[in-house]
Amino acid sequence: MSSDQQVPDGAVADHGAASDAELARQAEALLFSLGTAIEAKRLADALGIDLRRLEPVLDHLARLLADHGLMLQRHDALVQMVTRPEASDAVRRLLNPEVPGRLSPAAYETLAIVAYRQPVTKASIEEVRGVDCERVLEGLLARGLVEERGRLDAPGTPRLFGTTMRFLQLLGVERLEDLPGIPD
Amino acid sequence: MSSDQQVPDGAVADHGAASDAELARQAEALLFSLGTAIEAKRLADALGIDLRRLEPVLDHLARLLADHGLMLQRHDALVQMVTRPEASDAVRRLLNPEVPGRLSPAAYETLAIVAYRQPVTKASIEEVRGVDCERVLEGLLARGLVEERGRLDAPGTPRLFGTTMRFLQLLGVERLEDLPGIPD
Amino acid sequence: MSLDLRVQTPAFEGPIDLLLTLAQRQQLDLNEVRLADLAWDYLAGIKRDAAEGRSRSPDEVAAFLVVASRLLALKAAALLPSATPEDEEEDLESWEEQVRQRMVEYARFKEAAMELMKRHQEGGISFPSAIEAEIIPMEQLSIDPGGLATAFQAVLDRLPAPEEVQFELSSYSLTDEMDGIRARLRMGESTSFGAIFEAAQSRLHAVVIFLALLELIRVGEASFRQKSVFADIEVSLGKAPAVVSARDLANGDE
Repeated sequence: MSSDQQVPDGAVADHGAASDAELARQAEALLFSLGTAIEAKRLADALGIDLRRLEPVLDHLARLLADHGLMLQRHDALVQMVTRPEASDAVRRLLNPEVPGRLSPAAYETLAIVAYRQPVTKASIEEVRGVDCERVLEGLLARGLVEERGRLDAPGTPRLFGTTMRFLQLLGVERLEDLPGIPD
Repeated sequence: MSSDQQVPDGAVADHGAASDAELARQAEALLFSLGTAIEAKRLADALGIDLRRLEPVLDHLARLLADHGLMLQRHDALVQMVTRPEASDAVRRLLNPEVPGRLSPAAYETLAIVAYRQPVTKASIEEVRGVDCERVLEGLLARGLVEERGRLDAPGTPRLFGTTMRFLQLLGVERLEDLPGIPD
Repeated sequence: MSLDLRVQTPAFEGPIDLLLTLAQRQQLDLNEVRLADLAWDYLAGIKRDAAEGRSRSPDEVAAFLVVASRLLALKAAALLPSATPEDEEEDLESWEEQVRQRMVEYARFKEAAMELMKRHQEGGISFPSAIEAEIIPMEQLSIDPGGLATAFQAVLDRLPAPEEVQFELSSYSLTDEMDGIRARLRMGESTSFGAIFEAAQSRLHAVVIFLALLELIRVGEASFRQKSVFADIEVSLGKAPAVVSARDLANGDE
């Protein structure tokens, strides 16, 4: 246990003694019942543990899920439990979910630039593509494939963009690092 | 999907036939992405298997979840994945979900009779309790702990009542059989 | 409906429902309660209401009669055995037995109810997921990232470092690259994965070529084949399945 543990008010003291396995079970229940991505800090708070204590707990959970139909996704400071891509046929058969319409070639291009250059400004994207990207970027934002990631410390403080968890889910990969060959 | 396939339980056919483990993983992904309870038949369809084949798959999944924060609930041809009761404090801390509070003694009595005698008519409940149960039954129906289960084939075709998945969740048990000592 | 009627007797004070419950559980001796007084009190209440222009609903009166008759039956059962005419004795015995069995049955459910209450209040609760179905990974992009990444990385490694081309970037069009790959595929039977990237002028260009290739595979215009593990991946014009799975890449069967 960390020496300078900062247990938030309301967190029960006996959580200090909880094992990785026990905390992993609780984390699993939390991620399951939430259903969406959650900030690591909020997750740690809900577990009544220090943020630094979360990493081994999530590692434990990832191992626990190794031969399961679910997996853990970690991206930036976000954590989420999702179904494994191998089950997607069955999931689709059950839910018949709305398939997001095909992305236009322009959207693909923009997405690729954001994916491999993030965080990136609209101006930088337009510089590479040579055309106005306002609308196509709006589309990607609306589809939840791209999101704002703060602002660049430069004149006009332009918005910075990056890819989302949903983008990873569409590719069926767990982390950005799992993308095919990331150029530096 | 072959409806009258004569494969003995547990026997894994040569090619094409998925193993219990593989189907359990898919079932887990399905139940997770659905979120709510699902009829066994629909689940079997989504997995592309016969309904009779589902039981060993669900047993496998229940075992797979043994040391997890999640568990499988089964009740009256319905299946659902939920969090384990041990994690309920953490879930409540994070999500603060609506939780059915304390019920009246009359409600617990009525609930017990419905649980152990289902499907049961209001008249039968009242015979045991010796008092009118209209209002308390209404309350349980409104809370989603009890539901109508068709009608009795008798004069007046009175409504039959049974407990719900939500009732199992209230008690944090996987199946009705996990409840203590069923009175005959 | 349940009855909201309080009774006041020397032995008991409270809701009449509770009086019945206690009597059924034999936690209260009905010999101590004058049932006639209960009936008179209730009648007096009805008269009082009537004088004030209010009337009680038939349901409520019926509910009172049900409870009162049950109390009466219980009291009778307690008083009965000794003084009964002979020809009715058998009936009364079986009736008494029924009452007794019902009380035993009720006691068991009462116990079960206590157990449920204990579990609900002391044990944890299970929660379902609040998930939304739309977060499901989509099939059309479930191309095995591992197998392709290896091949893609090999292409990237041959390209100049990004700093050197940083300011030479021009715009690349996915459509153009798709046309380029189509043209190349139509020329020969198949071409190697690596060869497709030979035209790449920069890492970004390679990315666009790569995405163009993915798109062609997705729509079924091109397909992959790998003859053995680590062998170069062959790309050909294809009616091949839109999705290339890891298994397809690994097997490489003709």
